[in-house]
Amino acid sequence: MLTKLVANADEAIRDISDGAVIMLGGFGLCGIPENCIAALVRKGVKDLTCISNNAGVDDFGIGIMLKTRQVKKMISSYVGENAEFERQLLSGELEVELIPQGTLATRCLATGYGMPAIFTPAGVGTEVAEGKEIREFNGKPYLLEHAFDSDFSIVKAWKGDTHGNLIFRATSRNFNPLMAMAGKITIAEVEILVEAGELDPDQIHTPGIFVNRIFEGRNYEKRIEQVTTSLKA
Amino acid sequence: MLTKLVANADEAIRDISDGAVIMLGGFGLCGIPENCIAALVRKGVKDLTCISNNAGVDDFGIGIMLKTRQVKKMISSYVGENAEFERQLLSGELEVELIPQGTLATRCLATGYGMPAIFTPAGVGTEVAEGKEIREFNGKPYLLEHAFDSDFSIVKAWKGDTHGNLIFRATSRNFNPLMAMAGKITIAEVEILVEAGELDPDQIHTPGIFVNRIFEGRNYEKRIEQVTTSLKA
Amino acid sequence: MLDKFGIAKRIAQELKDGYYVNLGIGIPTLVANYVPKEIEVILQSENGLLGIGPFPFADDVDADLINAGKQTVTTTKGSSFFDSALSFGMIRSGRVDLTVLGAMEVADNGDIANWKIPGKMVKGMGGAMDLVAAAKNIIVAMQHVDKKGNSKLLKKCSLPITGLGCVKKVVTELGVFDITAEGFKLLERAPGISVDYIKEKTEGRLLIVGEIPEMELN
Amino acid sequence: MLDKFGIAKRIAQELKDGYYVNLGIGIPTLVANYVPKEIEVILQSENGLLGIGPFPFADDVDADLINAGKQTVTTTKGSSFFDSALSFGMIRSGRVDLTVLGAMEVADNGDIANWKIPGKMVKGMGGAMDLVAAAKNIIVAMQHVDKKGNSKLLKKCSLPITGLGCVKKVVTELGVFDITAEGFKLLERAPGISVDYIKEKTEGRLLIVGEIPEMELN
Repeated sequence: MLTKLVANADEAIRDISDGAVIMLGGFGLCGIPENCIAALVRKGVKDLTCISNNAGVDDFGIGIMLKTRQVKKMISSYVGENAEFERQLLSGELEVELIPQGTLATRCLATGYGMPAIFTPAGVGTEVAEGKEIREFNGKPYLLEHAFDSDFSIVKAWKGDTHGNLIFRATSRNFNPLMAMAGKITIAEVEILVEAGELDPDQIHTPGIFVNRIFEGRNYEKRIEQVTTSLKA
Repeated sequence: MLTKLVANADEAIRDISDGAVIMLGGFGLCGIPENCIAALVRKGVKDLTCISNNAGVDDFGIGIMLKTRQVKKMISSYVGENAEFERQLLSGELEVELIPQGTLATRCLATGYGMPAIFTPAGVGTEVAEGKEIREFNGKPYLLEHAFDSDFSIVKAWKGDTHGNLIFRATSRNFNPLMAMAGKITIAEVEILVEAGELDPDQIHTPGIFVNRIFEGRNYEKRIEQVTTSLKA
Repeated sequence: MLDKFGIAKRIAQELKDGYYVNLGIGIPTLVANYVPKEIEVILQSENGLLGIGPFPFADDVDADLINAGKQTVTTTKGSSFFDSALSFGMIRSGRVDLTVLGAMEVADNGDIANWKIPGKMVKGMGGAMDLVAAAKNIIVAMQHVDKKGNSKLLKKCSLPITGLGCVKKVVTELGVFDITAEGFKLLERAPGISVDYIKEKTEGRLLIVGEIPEMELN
Repeated sequence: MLDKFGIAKRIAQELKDGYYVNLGIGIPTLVANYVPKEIEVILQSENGLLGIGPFPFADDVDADLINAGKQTVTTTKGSSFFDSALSFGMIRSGRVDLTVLGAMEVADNGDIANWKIPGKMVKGMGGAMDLVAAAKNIIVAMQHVDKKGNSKLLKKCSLPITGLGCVKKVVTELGVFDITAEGFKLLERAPGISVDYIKEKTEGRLLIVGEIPEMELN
């Protein structure tokens, strides 16, 4: 029998140790693996390298791990929502690699697709290109960007089954299916866990082959960064 | 208003002219654009370069266009089901480029994702590698393979809407979403066409931005190459 | 002189029926409010949404449904969700017809800087570098001068570059400019703004050909 | 000597619980019939299906649901469909635990030829080149000798290569062989087959260490 099911976040992250390179799904606070982040804080594992589009806010998401100084290095595309992050960065406490969002996404894809590197025009002529190989195709320059090499990927899905199949909801999909493909070990926390066979095979976003551990998370807060609303007429 | 809707296959392919490079979705006879193939035969357009995983069978699918000698060159991964094909190939009437299936799929993906080339280990040390650049990453050799440059992509989906959003069914998905992303002009024929807004945004496989023309096809034969069955106990 | 709403209104005139459009954070987002009634444009959000609808009613706020600015939004008829790689795939392969971005500086050769002020601000580039490197048509919505009155339409960007030679058009509180081989070509003046004033406020090469009309905002 | 069912049965013994497995066309497909009851393996079909079920009942045949051999199949509990790029993504990134393939020739260094006979047969490689280039573990199911009695386990392949140095294990009608630095290492003999007979029928380097057991097929 497939044994992907784990009891909870603590069991799921049991072997993540100091110095690990981990990917964390989500865009802003949308679609982040809340349960696993809380478990990583409980475990107190440190010197982490985190690959994630954003770094959370001061008191939520990856921001919590920054407060507890568990993160040695962040690889992100945008970190504008986090004052503690900016402080640690400017003081040199935190190592930061900022890369274009499409490059981040596509480097995850490359890992999952077994492609060692990809070419992208993003960043040509900028700081991002420093030290990187540039190559022209049809007269247009591209940067060579390498696939990521991470120890763990931690993603959050809406629904999942005991075979590890995942379905995401709305824009909480974002980086989650990409990172799910890119981890040596992929951990998925889901809002709703069902038995294999209950999900429509045509609607699965991440096939279970990419997922090593899965559990149903608890008490999702799903905090919103900017509540913007329309008035009813 | 978005004007992607066309009346039928003949209108959809109206501007495909002699010498065009076209991609055709499908794997074997599964998920092929039957209506558009018939229209291409009616139009009598010739000297086509067809990029498609297979070449149909003698009297169905792309096989029909081979019989009518409309195809100058096939780019495929497997053509074993078509005797007329083999005859034209061995007699030199038909130009053929055989490439690995994963390379075919990933070169479509590269086009759709705006990546000029990809690296794959498939074909290293074989005829396929002749004249191609080989590059090592982490001690393993990869071939550099280029994105496709095609004039038209013709795909078949199960459901589609007036915005060009597509949903595929079971293994008739295969190359269709990849080719849908890879055409300069993408034509989609669907079994069921609905108004924009009727499809669940979470379940769309090909976002409409990739599709230029769409119509509801007729009289799908959906021929099966090998009917294999189990006996009821 | 235009306010930010005026800039957004003027940019909305550049929209064409059936366009797929990516709107950046800030003034560009406002453009969505001025889409002419008779045309249909589809807004792309690079986190993974095609077909951004208006902000939700308070009862319908959904934490799983946000735009690239992390604001809660809704879908429209024909929307689709996808992952961020496919999202940038559409951008890189040229399927997005128009990108509207903010900028801190633009140079007269189309270079743009909008992601970093060394030593002061380190927010990151997000999707901006991908967008400027790949979009077919880029319009920048920006302030013509900074708070001290210095021009932000320059001969050469002083801040770290986001992309090279990519901007096609700039709309500021003072006017509308095409980027040409001869520099910023003045197309229209903002209401009440003189050509001389624009000359004074533009550090980069400015090309003025014939009579420059005042822009018309409905 | 084994028939094709025997070869499939023996290969089924290599399966482990939880394995994701890609089975090629021909004898490899038969392996699915001999999966031990106490384990669960998930079959991948490179056209875009994870979790291949048995052939459908006649009433349930579905033209949209086929395997890589173009045969009608069914799904199992936990199946998923995907496009062919993602399918080869899983293969290339090493998520498929085991690939079972047929071959026309295998060399004692693990080279394999199975896609072309120049001037005679041009069917194409399909997914074979991708599979052999990327799979973690490749077992070949093949005939030891051709119709004329010539060995197909060779020093060097004579036919166009599908992949270099990739085969890990070979199961033929005569025995089971690991590919090692010293060539084909005989692990088991087929029922009734002597080591001498295997020596006679193997052109490539053959390594025989100690007593070679006869294989056990339940």
